[in-house]
Amino acid sequence: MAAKLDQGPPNYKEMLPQVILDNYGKWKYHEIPSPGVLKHVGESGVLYSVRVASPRLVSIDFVRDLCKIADDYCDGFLRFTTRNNVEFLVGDEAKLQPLLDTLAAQNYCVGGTGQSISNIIHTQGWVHCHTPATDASGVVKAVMDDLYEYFDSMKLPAKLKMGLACCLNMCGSTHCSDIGIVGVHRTPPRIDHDKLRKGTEIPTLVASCPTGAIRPDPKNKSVIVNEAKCMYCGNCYTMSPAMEIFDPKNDGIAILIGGKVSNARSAPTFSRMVIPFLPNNPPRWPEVTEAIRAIIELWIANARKGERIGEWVERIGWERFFSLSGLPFSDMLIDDYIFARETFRTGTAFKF
Amino acid sequence: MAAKLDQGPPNYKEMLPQVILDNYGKWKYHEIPSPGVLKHVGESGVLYSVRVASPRLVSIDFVRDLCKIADDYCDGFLRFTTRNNVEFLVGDEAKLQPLLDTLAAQNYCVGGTGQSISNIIHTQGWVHCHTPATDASGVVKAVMDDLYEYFDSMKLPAKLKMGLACCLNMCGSTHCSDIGIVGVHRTPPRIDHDKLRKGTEIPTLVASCPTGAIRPDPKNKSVIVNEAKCMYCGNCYTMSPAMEIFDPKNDGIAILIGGKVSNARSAPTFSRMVIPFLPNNPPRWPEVTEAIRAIIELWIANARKGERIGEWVERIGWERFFSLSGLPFSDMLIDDYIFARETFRTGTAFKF
Amino acid sequence: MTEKKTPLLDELEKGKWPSFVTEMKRAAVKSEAASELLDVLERSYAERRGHWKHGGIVGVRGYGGGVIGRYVDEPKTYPHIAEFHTIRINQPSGFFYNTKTLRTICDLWEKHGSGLTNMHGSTGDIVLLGCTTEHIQPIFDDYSEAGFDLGGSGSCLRTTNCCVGPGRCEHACYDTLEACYNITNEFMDELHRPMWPYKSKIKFSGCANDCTGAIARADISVIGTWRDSIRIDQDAVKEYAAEKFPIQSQVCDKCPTKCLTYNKETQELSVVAEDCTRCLHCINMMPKAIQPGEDKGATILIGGKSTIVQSAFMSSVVVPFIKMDPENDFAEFKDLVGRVWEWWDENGKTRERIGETIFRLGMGKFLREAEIPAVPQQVFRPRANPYVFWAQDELDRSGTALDGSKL
Amino acid sequence: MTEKKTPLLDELEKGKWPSFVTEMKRAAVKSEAASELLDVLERSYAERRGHWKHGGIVGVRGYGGGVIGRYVDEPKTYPHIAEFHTIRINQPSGFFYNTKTLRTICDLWEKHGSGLTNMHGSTGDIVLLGCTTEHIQPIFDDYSEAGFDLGGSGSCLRTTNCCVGPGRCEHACYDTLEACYNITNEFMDELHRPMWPYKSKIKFSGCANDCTGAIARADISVIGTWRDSIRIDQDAVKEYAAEKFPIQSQVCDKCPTKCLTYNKETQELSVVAEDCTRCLHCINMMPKAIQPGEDKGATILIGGKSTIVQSAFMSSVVVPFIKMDPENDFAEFKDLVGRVWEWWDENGKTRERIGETIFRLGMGKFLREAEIPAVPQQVFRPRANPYVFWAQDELDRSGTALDGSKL
Ligand code: SRM
Ligand code: SRM
Ligand code: SRM
Ligand code: SRM
Ligand code: SF4
Ligand code: SF4
Ligand code: SF4
Ligand code: SF4
Ligand code: SF4
Ligand code: SF4
Ligand code: SF4
Ligand code: SF4
Repeated sequence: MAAKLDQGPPNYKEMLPQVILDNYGKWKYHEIPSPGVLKHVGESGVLYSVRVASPRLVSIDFVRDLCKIADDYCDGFLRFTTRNNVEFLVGDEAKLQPLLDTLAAQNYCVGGTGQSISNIIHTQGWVHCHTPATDASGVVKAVMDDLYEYFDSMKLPAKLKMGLACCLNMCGSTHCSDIGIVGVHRTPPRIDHDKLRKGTEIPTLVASCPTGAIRPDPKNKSVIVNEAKCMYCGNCYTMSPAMEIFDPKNDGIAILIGGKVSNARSAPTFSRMVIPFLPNNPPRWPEVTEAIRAIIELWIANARKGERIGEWVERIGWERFFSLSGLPFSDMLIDDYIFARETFRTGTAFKF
Repeated sequence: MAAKLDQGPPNYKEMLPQVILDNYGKWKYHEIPSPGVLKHVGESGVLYSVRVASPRLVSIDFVRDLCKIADDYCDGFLRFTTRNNVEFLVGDEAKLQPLLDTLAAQNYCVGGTGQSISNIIHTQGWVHCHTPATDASGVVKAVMDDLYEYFDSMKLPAKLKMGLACCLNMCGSTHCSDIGIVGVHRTPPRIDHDKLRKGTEIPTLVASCPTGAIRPDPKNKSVIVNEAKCMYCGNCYTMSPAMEIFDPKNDGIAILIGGKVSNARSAPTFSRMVIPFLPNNPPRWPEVTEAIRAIIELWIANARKGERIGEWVERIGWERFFSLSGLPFSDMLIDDYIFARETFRTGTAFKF
Repeated sequence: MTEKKTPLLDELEKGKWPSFVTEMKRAAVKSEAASELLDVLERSYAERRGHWKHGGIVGVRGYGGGVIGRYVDEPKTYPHIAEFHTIRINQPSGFFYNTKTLRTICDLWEKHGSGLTNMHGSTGDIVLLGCTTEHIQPIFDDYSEAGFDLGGSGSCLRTTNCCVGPGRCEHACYDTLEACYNITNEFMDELHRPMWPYKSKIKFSGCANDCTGAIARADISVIGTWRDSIRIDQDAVKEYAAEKFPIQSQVCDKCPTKCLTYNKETQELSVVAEDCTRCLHCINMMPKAIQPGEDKGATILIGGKSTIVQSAFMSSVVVPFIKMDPENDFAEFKDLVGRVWEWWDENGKTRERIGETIFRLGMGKFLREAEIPAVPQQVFRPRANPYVFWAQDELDRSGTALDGSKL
Repeated sequence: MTEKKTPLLDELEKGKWPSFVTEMKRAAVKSEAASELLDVLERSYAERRGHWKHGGIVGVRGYGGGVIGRYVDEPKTYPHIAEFHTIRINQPSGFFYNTKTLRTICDLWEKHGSGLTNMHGSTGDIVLLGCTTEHIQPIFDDYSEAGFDLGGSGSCLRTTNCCVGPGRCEHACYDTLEACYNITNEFMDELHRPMWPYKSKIKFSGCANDCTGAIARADISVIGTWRDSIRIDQDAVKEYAAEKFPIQSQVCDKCPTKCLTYNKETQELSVVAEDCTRCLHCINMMPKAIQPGEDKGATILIGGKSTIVQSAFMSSVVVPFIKMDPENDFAEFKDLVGRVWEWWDENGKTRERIGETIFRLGMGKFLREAEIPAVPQQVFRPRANPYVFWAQDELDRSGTALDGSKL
């Protein structure tokens, strides 16, 4: 049979368990009976969803295992979340506890609901991308191992959403996370002139540099990089394989905090850089896990109930965040890019 | 005797009455016993300052009249304010009432203190500048006549600071006033090619246009204006008299509101455009006086005690300001200049 | 398959969080490619650098995207991953699956690829990670027959994505699952055949909680809302009060517009509906007592994206309220995005996302040309400069001598 | 002098507010120039346009500015204002005058000019409005002998300006009058001989009320503040309470950091000093009870200007606290602005204010090169993008092959 073009994704309607079909659009409210367990009460039925951690980079056997469990307890239905967790959809309350028991027995991690740290949205890293400044899955594993106590409980001041991107393309959601972990380069691209001559459109390459650091070098049929103007974004490398930018000695991780996307209470905001660089120290990135834990502990100790990290910092002021955290401040943290101006303090009301 | 170069301004110390010398830097507090009268209590004495309106554009005889009064009641001392009012400095309480009586008898306007409208910071207009899109003194006179009841009383929700600039150079403080009145052009400059060839450096002229609307026309030894790109700022005219931009049929006034510079409570903010154009209708600019009064009355009716215009509008939201005021909203009020992005509503929390 | 030496990666099998290394090892048991991937990754851990080269052009007949070419930098050392491409499969709305479908995905992938997958990619796709060039077309053919289609890559509409919405959430203000499904099907050509200046994403969130992160991660962010008043069930309020839930401090005090008032005496809540900005906070806090209004729809925001090139943009309001009506085949929305994309296609520069184009050319121009009415909801506040463009043909320019002569 | 026909202007002699038209008429009695000015202005009112031409270069020996050339566009019709230049005279600090001085100003202006003046120009000068070219030097000579000097114009330090400060205000955190006087005298050359990319202004405000509008209207904004705690006189608080002053609602509720607490029982105020941002609100509301702290000085902010060319800028914090010490001749401040101007002079483009230069080149570069330490007080919040410049010579780049070869 010939393949069909443009048939689109499978119809979600075939993927919904009966309790959802019965209550579709008629949910009344929800409760969180225990960490990782959501109880949604509809007009004609109750649905329990059990949220289980996933490393996201999984084998097909992992998925088959999930299917087995879903067949046993969920009439063969499950879903994934926008944060790559798994949710087992239990229509029959009687099956809830047995499911939880099985999950516990098989070492699945149940949690991520309410005032917790859920899975980290992340990317490919050294596993499958060509531009990473760090790994993705490894850093996530190290960080989540360290913070596990906040995944399977709901004792934080508020939800904590983390994102990781392995390069400045920021395929994770690091630009708008409570804590963003971003792989960064720190040295300019190295030009492979031969490679460049072979396959690169020079005008496109020149145009790709956001700071105008690249100029044509007609004599050499190549380009020249003005190192003083380069901020190592790697956009040129995306345009041309001849502009290699990875640098094992100098690549590493920056930490941004305080972003959010929900409109609850306060407007969506971008994350802001508080640590410009931490070294890549695989396999467990101790500098990164420690730095993140310190920020989270500080937040826990100081925030008011219900305050997400950014809301807390905005209330006390970023200058106060730096004095409380002891994180060093430097001109590297001051924006000097296109929208820098809105970050400048145009007033005298600040804390010493 | 030869003139001395660089001797600097007269020493202010020679300009201070005894009560100020006695209490210099040792003022304890102030009160406002009545509109226009400030009572400053120092460690060793009390100073009354009586604030009197000035049209700012005055004759030397006006100044001499002031001197006469200051001699009679103030031991020969007076000052002007940063808003061009006059302040009579009374060291001897016994002279306060007689001074006030004299001022009343001679039709001086006493007021401008506390929760009032003070003088309008303004500029030259048709009286003395070469780029105006409106007059300055005339508009100020018309507006202040209309709002006089708020000058000699203190019944507003808060201080109201107005500024007027007769062109987009904005020599007044219109960009940061509770209400800013700005003269605007609406048609592109008209090039006088002959004049241009005589005295204008073309590259400088081209560079002066913020939107890149001007390009050299080497054939003609002149320039061409791309009318679609021009936003009539008149910067080219500042650079070259050959780029005349005044246009009696189309020049007029824009109204901006909500700016402030004090750091009290909230950070300093720019004024925002709420009316893109009102016609020049001398001698009394009725459209302008009416529009301003309507905004002020709306503020009085709706603001909380102590809320300046911008604070009030920010609390209720600009979308609500437009629905309350009935002022038409259009894409002309949406920023499309360099820092436009920070004005876009990046969230779903708004009022209908 | 030989036993691997991966001392660094092995460290990541320890700890509570599920381990991707364990998963890679499971795949490696069945796939040489997955096995070599472990080797390369171990090497990356030792050397602190990646080993993947730029993607070449690979693809499926009739499609312009959906596959990311990927090659290892030392193909001789790692022959099984010399070609190790990614296939993006368009996921079902809301990431819902029955196990039959999921197993089909697994079986086909076992047949053709590394057996490693991302459930899901951060745009939303089922990401099949690692296959050779010659397998690409057969993979497509097989998945297609099983009812799947490719996701997006390149300068096209990317795979759309939505929150669980009415499938399980009481807050959903429109049918995100159906919208995502219906609209994706409408724009198959845009999704599969790159034709634009750059990529464009749509994410559908059922309410202002924005559980897909649409506002920051999609060029077109469709966020559910309502036009009338939140609905308060006063009996339920009393129950919260009875349970000593801190209504005043946790709900009212945090209402951004302070339009929600709690009367301690009567134990009732009241709202000034016209002041409510539908931020969802009170509803989140007291889902049993407070509900969205009845006149539901969505706010359309445009321009979101991450940091490269011109900085991260949040989407901003373009249409404050639109009905998202399945009966009507989402006609209003489709018509709108059609105009929006057309404008961007005509005006955008290569590798310029629509938010950047709007910023460069001006929101006013965009609104005028895409025929979207200007309303104050589109901005936090009006312009601070007086640099208004005036339509010259609407002015009486009769008094303006164009030759510079005196008037 | 003949009786003028100025029906339009006459309308502006009506009404309560003092009339500039009346003033012009008073001047016109003594001056042909002022009289012709009335004619021209009446014509402007009728025609809705100005009649002044671009200024030519006019000036005083030894000075590069201080005079604005101004010519009417129909010199034959209005011969007495064919040349009608403005002289800017540097005002005394705080606009304080004794009548002797003021009368001298009047007398000299009666001798040489139109008799019309602005008290004061919006930068701060005594603006003498309208004289002929040949009078310029004599005017300067006479005023100079009387103890006056020119103000600024052109690409120089403009006439500085300050609030009344310790002369009459209990809030003043440094001696604005002396600072303005002393510092102006220090920078006479910068003020009188344009040498920079564009104009630069300094305004001195004694506290955060900023009664000179420094933050929005001066490139260098010197705003008084303190480093310790506000001082509260509890007895005076009780007096306010006795007078039923609404302390809670008007003072504490509006404290932006909510660091000020009123105890209704004890009728006492308490402050968490480290959280106070010294906004001055509570001090404004209760000047008898609350005072600034004792460790006083100023915050230096840089970059303010109005809208032309790149938009209006507010000054932003550059040095959070500096002692403004007359004893020490304001050495710290002078040293700082010296470095700031030097940097701008080297880096600024023509007609680029320093705020624009800093924005174009980056705050980080400015701070590093002007040797000003980076502190979090300089920003509302840190950068949202990760585009940090790294000092390459501080990195170990030994592993980075510059020829693109494998590492
Ligand atoms: C399952 C999921 C939607 C999906 O289609 O997959 C989901 C489901 C729910 N979200 Fe969400 N949210 C989900 C991702 C998000 C995201 C996006 C993200 O995580 O990247 C956001 C925006 C995050 C942000 O603002 O940065 C998000 C912001 C919220 C909020 C607002 C939180 C706030 O106060 O700012 C709520 C309200 C609340 O929890 O009180 C919420 C509430 C809910 C509720 C309670 C809605 C309901 O009544 O069913 C659901 C259970 C929440 C819980 O876990 O405690 N959901 N939620 C997503 C679960 C991700 C995960 O595995 O952890
Ligand atoms: C005389 C003058 C200073 C000078 O050196 O000339 C002055 C004098 C005082 N100002 Fe001011 N301010 C003066 C211009 C300003 C300006 C600048 C301006 O008008 O362009 C501002 C900033 C305006 C802004 O924010 O847009 C200004 C913002 C304030 C504020 C803060 C108001 C607020 O709540 O935002 C106060 C505090 C208050 O009044 O409660 C204040 C308070 C005061 C006090 C009470 C200070 C004191 O204790 O002596 C003085 C009497 C105020 C009154 O008139 O009620 N002064 N004051 C200026 C009078 C101008 C006039 O003729 O009307
Ligand atoms: C696979 C995925 C990461 C992941 O592990 O989940 C991914 C992987 C890549 N992204 Fe991405 N992006 C992925 C979601 C995102 C997202 C998140 C989202 O969609 O919500 C973003 C940020 C949101 C946005 O669109 O701005 C994102 C922003 C980028 C960018 C920067 C685009 C920009 O305008 O800011 C690039 C650079 C580019 O397009 O040249 C990029 C480029 C890439 C490339 C194609 C690298 C390249 O230049 O060739 C990566 C291919 C890796 C590979 O080997 O497969 N990727 N990329 C995500 C797609 C999976 C899927 O289809 O479901
Ligand atoms: C006289 C005065 C207005 C007044 O009536 O008070 C004035 C008048 C002129 N200003 Fe101004 N400016 C005056 C204060 C200001 C202020 C207010 C201030 O200093 O607080 C500003 C806004 C603050 C600022 O500096 O940005 C101001 C911003 C401008 C600009 C725009 C500069 C900018 O970078 O934004 C120009 C255009 C230019 O420099 O080419 C300008 C240019 C001019 C010129 C020289 C017009 C020109 O291009 O030749 C005007 C000469 C009029 C004349 O015939 O004398 N004037 N000018 C003020 C100076 C009097 C004095 O010395 O005391
Ligand atoms: S963030 Fe960068 S390195 Fe990571 S997957 Fe995206 S493009 Fe690749
Ligand atoms: S890394 Fe970025 S800034 Fe540096 S040269 Fe390449 S594109 Fe330009
Ligand atoms: S605002 Fe414009 S027209 Fe008015 S004085 Fe300043 S430069 Fe002249
Ligand atoms: S008026 Fe302004 S925008 Fe128009 S051509 Fe002149 S400088 Fe350019
Ligand atoms: S976005 Fe709203 S409707 Fe969708 S899952 Fe989240 S809370 Fe529910
Ligand atoms: S939805 Fe938000 S704004 Fe509306 S009443 Fe609830 S908390 Fe207040
Ligand atoms: S700025 Fe402060 S010190 Fe100066 S006059 Fe105003 S209130 Fe007083
Ligand atoms: S000065 Fe401002 S911040 Fe400080 S206590 Fe007073 S009101 Fe609060």
